[in-house]
Amino acid sequence: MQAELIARAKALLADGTVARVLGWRKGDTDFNAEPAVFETAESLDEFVYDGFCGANLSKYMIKNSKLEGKTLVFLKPCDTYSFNQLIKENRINRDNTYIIAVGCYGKLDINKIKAAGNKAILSVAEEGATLKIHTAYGDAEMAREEAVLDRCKVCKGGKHVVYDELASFVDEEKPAAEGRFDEVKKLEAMKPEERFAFWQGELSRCIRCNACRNVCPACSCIKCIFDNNNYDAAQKVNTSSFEEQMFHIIRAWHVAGRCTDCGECSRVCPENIPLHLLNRKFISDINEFYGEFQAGEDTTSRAPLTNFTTDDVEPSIVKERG
Amino acid sequence: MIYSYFPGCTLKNKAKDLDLYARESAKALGFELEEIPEWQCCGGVYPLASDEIATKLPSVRALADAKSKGQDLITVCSACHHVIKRVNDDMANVNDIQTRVNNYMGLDEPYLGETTVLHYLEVLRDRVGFDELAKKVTNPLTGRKIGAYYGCLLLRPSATMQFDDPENPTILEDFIRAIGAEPVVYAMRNECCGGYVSLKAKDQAESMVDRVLSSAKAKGAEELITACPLCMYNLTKNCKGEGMKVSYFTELLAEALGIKEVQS
Amino acid sequence: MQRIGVFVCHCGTNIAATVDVKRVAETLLKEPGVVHAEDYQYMCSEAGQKLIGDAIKEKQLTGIVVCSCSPRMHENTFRKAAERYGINPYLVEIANIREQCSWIHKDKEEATEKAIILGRAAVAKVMLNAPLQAGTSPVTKRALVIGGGIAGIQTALDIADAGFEVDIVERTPSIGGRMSQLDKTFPTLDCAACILTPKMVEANAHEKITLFTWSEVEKVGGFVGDFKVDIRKKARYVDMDKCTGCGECQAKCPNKKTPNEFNRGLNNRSAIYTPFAQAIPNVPVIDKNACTYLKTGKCGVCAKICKAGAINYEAQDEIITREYGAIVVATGFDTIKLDKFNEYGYNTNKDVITSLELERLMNAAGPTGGHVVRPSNGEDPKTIVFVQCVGSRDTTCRGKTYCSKICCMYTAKQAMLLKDHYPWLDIHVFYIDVRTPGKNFDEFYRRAVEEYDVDYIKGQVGKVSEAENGRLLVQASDLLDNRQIKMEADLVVLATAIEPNEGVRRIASMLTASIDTNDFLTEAHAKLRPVESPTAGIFLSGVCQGPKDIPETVAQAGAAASKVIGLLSKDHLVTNPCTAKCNQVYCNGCSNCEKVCPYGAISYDEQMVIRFGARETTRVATVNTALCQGCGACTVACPSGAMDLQGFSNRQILAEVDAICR
Amino acid sequence: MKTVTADQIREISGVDTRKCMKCGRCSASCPAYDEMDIRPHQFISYVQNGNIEPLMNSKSISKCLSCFACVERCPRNVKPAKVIEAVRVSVLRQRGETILSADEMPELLDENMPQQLLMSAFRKYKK
Amino acid sequence: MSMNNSEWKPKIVAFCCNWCSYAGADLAGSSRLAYPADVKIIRVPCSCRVNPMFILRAFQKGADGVILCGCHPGDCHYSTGNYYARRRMTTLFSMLDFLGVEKNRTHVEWVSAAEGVKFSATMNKFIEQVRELGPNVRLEDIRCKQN
Repeated sequence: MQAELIARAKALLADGTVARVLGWRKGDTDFNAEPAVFETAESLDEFVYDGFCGANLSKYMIKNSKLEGKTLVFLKPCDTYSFNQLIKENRINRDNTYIIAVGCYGKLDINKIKAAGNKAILSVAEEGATLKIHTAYGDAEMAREEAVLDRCKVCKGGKHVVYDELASFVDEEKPAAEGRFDEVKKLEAMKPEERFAFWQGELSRCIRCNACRNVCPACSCIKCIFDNNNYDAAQKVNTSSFEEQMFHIIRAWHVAGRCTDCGECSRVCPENIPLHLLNRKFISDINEFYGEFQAGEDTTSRAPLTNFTTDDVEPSIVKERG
Repeated sequence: MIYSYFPGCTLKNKAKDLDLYARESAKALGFELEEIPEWQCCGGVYPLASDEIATKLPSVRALADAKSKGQDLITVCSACHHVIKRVNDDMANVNDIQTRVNNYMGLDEPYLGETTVLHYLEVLRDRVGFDELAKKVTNPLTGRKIGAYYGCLLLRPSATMQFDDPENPTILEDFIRAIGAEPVVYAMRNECCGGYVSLKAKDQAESMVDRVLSSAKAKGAEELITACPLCMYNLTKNCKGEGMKVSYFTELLAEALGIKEVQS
Repeated sequence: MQRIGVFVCHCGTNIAATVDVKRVAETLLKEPGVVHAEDYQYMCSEAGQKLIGDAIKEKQLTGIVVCSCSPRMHENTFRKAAERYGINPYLVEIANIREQCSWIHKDKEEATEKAIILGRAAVAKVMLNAPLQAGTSPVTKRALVIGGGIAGIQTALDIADAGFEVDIVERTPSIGGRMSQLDKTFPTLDCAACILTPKMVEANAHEKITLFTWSEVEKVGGFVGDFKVDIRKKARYVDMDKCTGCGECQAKCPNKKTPNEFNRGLNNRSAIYTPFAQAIPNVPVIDKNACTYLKTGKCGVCAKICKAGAINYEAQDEIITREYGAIVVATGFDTIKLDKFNEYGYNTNKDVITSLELERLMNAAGPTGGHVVRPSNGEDPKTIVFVQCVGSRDTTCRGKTYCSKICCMYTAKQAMLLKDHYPWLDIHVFYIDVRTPGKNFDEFYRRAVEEYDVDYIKGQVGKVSEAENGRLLVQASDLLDNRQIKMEADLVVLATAIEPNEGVRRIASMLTASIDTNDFLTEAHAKLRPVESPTAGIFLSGVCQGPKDIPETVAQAGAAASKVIGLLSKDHLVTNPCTAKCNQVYCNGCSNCEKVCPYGAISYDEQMVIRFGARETTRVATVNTALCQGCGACTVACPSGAMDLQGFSNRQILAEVDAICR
Repeated sequence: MKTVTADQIREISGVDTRKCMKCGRCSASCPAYDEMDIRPHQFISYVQNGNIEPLMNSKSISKCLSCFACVERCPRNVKPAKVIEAVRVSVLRQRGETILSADEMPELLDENMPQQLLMSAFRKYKK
Repeated sequence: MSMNNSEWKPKIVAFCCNWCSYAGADLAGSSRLAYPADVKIIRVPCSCRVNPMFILRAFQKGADGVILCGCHPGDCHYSTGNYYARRRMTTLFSMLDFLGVEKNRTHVEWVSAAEGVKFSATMNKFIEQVRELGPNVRLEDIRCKQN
C-alpha cells in the first residue's frame, strides 16, 4: 500500500508530471502522521500511508496548487469532498493538481487503542480486521473496528468524487455507514436544559487553541474575521470578549452549507470537544428544510445558504416542531 | 363524538321538549350529549357590568369541566348559550376577569377560555352538516311553511357570538330546508320579542310580539320555530288576537328524524 | 479624532412633550467624541438647519447626529444641510425619537431613556461613517401611468404635453374610469361625459400617449429612472387594427346573460362587449368566461357577422416589457361591499341600492335610459330615502374608519337632480354631519334644503326591511326631534363608503410603494410631498392616495405630472452611494457573494492585490456601483468579511448593537 | 337615592363615551325606544356630560331588553346597552333599591312561565 | 399574567428593513400604537443585511431578545433579500435551539409598510414572550463557561 504510493509518486516526479508531492510523514510519534510536502525522490522515503494518516490534505492544496508546476496529492474518499468544495469556491487550481485516490479502511484513533488497556505502545500493525499491538509489556490484539476514529464510524463510503488515478487498493463500492445523524438526533431529543448542560460541559473545556479552525478545509479564509482588526469581531482582550464567547457558533455558521462533514475539527481538538456535531446539526437541518445536500459532491451546485425557493419554511418552524 | 352538555334550568322543567328531543336527535345523528355533573344555572342574563364576577362563576365551572374532559360544550337554550359563550370570551380575552375569576375559583390549572362553546344548531351545521342531516330525515316536513324566529340572544353581539350574520342569518332557514319544510324569511326574525319584560311590562311585550307575528304571517309563515324557552313563552302567551303555533327546533328535528310520535 | 455634533429636535411638542429633550442633549454631550449638543424647536426649519451649519463651522464637526423624526422623513433634508455647510452628507445619522419613541410612549422618563439610547446608537454609528460620493444613472424618458380614469388620463396628458412619452395601462376594456359612470358632477352640474369624453379622445389621439387597455401590470423591476415593467395585454379576441367599432357583434351576440359591470349589475350585457358607447378604444372584448364559443367551441356568431374579420378566438395573452423613468399610480376606487351591513337590506332587497347604482339609473346612457325606477318592479318611486355614512366613519371591523369625503356632496346633487326630474318626489336624507368644505359646496347643499325641499334629518337608519305591503320600511332616529321614525319608502340609496380598488395592494408591493392600513397609497410627506410615494420614482394620482372629488383629483393628477416631468427632464439621477464594497485584501474569491446578488453587480477577475506586504495576482470580487442597490445580501454571504456595505457597514451596525445593549 | 358619578358609570360599563359620534344609530335600532323616557343615545351624552341623576330615575333602565341591537349596529363600538346596564346596576346596588319586590311576584306568575324568565327578572330587577 | 418582578426590563433589539418594516414601525408610531420602550430598532436596508453575527453580538452584549423584521416574502424591495434572510435565520435559530437556548428569544416577522398594527402587536407579543423567559443567561456566552 505505502510502497505502491511511494513508487507511483517517484515515477510522477521523475517523468515531470508533478513538481512536488503532498502526502504524510511520521509525526512526533508513530501514531500521528502529519502532512508533508516532498520535492525529491529521496525525501519520499519518509512518506507514510497507514491507519494513522487521518489528516485531510485538501486544505494544503490551496497554497500548493498556486505554486509553479503540478502538485501530486493523495486523497482519501472523504477528503475528495473537501477538495471539490474548494474547487467550487475557486480556492484550488484543479489544473495544477494531480490526484491519486487512496483507499481507506477507517483511520485509527490511538487514544482508543490506549483506552483498551494498551500501555507503552511500540507499534501497531494492521492485519485485515485485526490490529496487532506491540507494547513494552507484550503483544495484544484488538478489533480494528473498535479503534477507528468516531468520524469513520459514520463513513460517507468508499467513493472518490474527484481524482486522476485510483490506487490499486481502493474500494469505490464501499457503502456509506448508517446513522450519521444519530448523535444529532439524540441531542435533539433532549430537553433544552439538558442540551444546554451538555454543551456547557463540552464547550467550557475549550482553550481557544484554534486547532479546529486551522485544520478545517472550509475555514480557509485569507484572514479570519476573528483575526481581522478591520472587523469589530476580533477582540482578543479577555475571556468575556465576543470572539471568545461566540467563536464556535460563528465558525459553525460560517462553514454551514460548505462543510463536508470531514470531522477534522473533532479529530484535532485537544479537549475532545465534539465540534463536528455543530456542523452536522446544520447539515441535518439543511437536509430537512431544503432537501438533501452534500457539500463537495460536485463543483457547480449552489450551496443551500446562497440559494432559496419562494416557499421555503419560515423560521417559526423551529418553534413549531417542538 | 361526545360533547359536554349544559341543559340549563328551563330545559329541566318547562322546556323539557327542547331538551328531550335534543338528546334523542343527537343519538340518531351519531353524537352524544354528556350532561355536565352538578351544573349550576347560568343566571339567564349575561352580566354586562364589567365588575360582575360572582355571576359569571357558574358558567366558568361548566366551561372548566368541559375543558377537563377535553370536550366541546353544547347548549340548546339561547340564553344559556349567550351567557356561556360571552363569559368564555371574557375568560379568553379580558385580563381583569381572567385574573379575578381564577383567583376566586382556585382551579388546579387556570381556566383561560380554552373550551369551544357550540350551540346545538352550530353542531348541526358545522359538525354534522345540513346535507348529512337531510339524508337522515325519514319523515320530511314537506309543505310546512315555517318561519325561523332567531330573536336576539343567539345572534348578538355578533363579534362575540360568531353565530351567523346578525342581520341576515340563514342557519335556521337552512335547518328548515334540511328537515324538508319551506322556510319563510320575514323582516322581524332577528328583532327582540321583548321576553325579558314579559313579567313586568306586558303591554310592551305584547306590542313587540305582535310586530314579530304579523311580519311572519304577512310573508306566509304558518308556524314558527325557536331555540329559546323565553321566546316560546312570550310568543305564545303574549300575543294579541290569533296566535301562531311555535315549536322548539328540536321538536321538529325529532319529528323529521322519525323519533317523535307525530301529534295531530 | 472624531468631533460629533448632536442636535435634538422638539418637533414642536411632538417630541418634547414626551421626551426631555434637554436631558437627551446633555447626556449625549458626555458621550466620547461628542463635542457639541443642543436642542431646538424645529431642527428641519431653516433656522434649525442653520444651527447645524453654525456648529459645523465653530466646532469643526466631523459627524452629525440629529435626534428627530424618522429618517424616512427628513434624512435627506439634514444631509443636504450638512452638504451646504461644508461636510459630506453621509456623515449625518438620524436617531428616530419621534415615530419610534415619543409617539408610542407615554411615560416621559421611559421615553427619555430610550431617546438617549437611540441617540447613543446613532453617535456610535456616525463615529464610523465615511464620506461617500454619489454616482449617477441615466433616466429613461418615458412614464407609465397605471389606471386610465380621470386621474390617469389627466396625468398622462400633462406629461405628454411636456413632450415625454407616456403609456397608460388600464385593466378594463376602456379608459374613462369611475367618472364615465357618473351622471352629472357637483357643484356645477356639468354632465360627466361632456367633460370627460373630450379628454379620453385627446389621450387616444395624442402622439406621445400609448394606451394599453384590457391590460395589467405584471411585474416591475429596476429603480427610479430605469424601471422595467412587464405588461400583460389580456387576450381581447378582437383585432384592434381591423375592428371598425360598428357594434354589430354586440347586437347579435346570443349570450346576453352576464351582469353588466359598468351598470353595476343593474342589467346584463353580451359576452362580446364594450363597457359603454363612448368607450375608447371603441373595440369590444370577448369575455372568455361568458362566451359560448370560447367555452364550448360552438356558436361563432360574432366571427360570422364581423365584416372586418376582426374576431380571433385563438388570441392569447401577450406580455410586453417596457422601460420607464417614472411610474404614476392612478388606480382609483370602488364602493365597499355591503355584506357586513345587512341591516340595510342591500343584499336582500333590490330597491336598496348604492349611490353609484343610482348614478347609473339617473344617467341617460344607463340601463333605464335615465328613468329612475324601483329595480324590483320598474315602478316610479314616490319616496326616496338616502342614508349617509354607510360604512364610512366606522371603527368596528365592518367598515372604514375614514370619511369618504364625496358622499355629502353627491347626495345633495342626486337629491336635487331627482327633484328636478320628478318634482313630486318625497326625499329624505339621514345624516350624521353634512360636510361641505369646498368652493361653492355649502351653498350647493343649502340649495337642496332651501330651494328643493329635500328633507335632511339628523339621525341614522337602524334597519331597512320589507314592509308588509312590499315597500321598504325604514326605521330611523331623528335626534333633533328625539323621536324614532318608521317610514315607508320606495327606494333607499346608501351613500356607500369608497375604498381603493381591489388589486392595489398587489401593485403597491410590485412597486414597493408604501400603503396604509386602508390600502391607500402613502405619500412621502402628508403635507410637503403629497403626490410622491416614499419609493423614488413612484407618484400618486387620484383616489388611490385618499378620498377625493373630481376637481381635487384633477389637481393632484396635474401635480403628479409636474413631478414626473421634473424627473424626466433630467438626463442623469444621482445614485445611492450606500453600495457594497469589496476589500480585496481579504477576498477569498469564493463567489458566494456573486451568487446572492440580485443585480448581477458583482464580478470576479484576477487582479493584482497587495496582501500583507506581498504582491499577489489572485481572483477577487469587484462591485459595479452603478448596478448595486445596496441590499447587503452579499455581505452576509461573505465568510471573510471582505464584502461590506457602505453606510451600513459591519462595524457600524455592530457599534449600534453595542450601544443599544450596553 | 345617592347618585353615582359619571366616572363610576364609565368604569362599571367599560364604555368610553367619548367615542360616540352622535349618529343615533342606537336609537334608530332600539325596539323599546317608544317605551323609554330617556333614549339610548341620550344615555351616552348624559354620561358624557356627567348628568347621571335623571338616568337613575329613568324608567328606561327597566325597559331596555338587552337585545344588543344598539351594540351590534353602533359604528363606533360604544355599546349603549352596557351604559344602561351600568346605571341599572348602580341603582340596584343601593340599599333598599329594587325594581321588583318579592311581594309583587305572586300575582305576576303564571304556570307556563319558564324558570329562565324568573331567573332573568331577579338578575335584572333585584340585587 | 406575568409573574416576573417589575424591576427587570428586557433589552430587545429589532432589526428592521428600511422599506417595509421600518416604515411599518413608523406607521405604528404615527398611528400612536404603543409598544414597550424596551424595543430599540436598528435600521438596515434589507433583512438580508442582518448577519447572524449581529444577533449573536447583541445577545453577548446583554440583549434578552432579538427580532428581525423584513418585507413579506415576495415583496422584498430588492426582490430576493428576505428569502436569503429566511434561510439564514431558520438555520441559525435551529442551531440556537440545538445549543439549548430558549427558542422564544429570537423571532422573525414579516411586516409591510402598511402593517403598523401588526408591527406594534408583534413587538408587544415578542416582549411578553421574552419577559416570561427572564434575563438572558444562556446566550451571553455560547462557549458556556461554567462559573
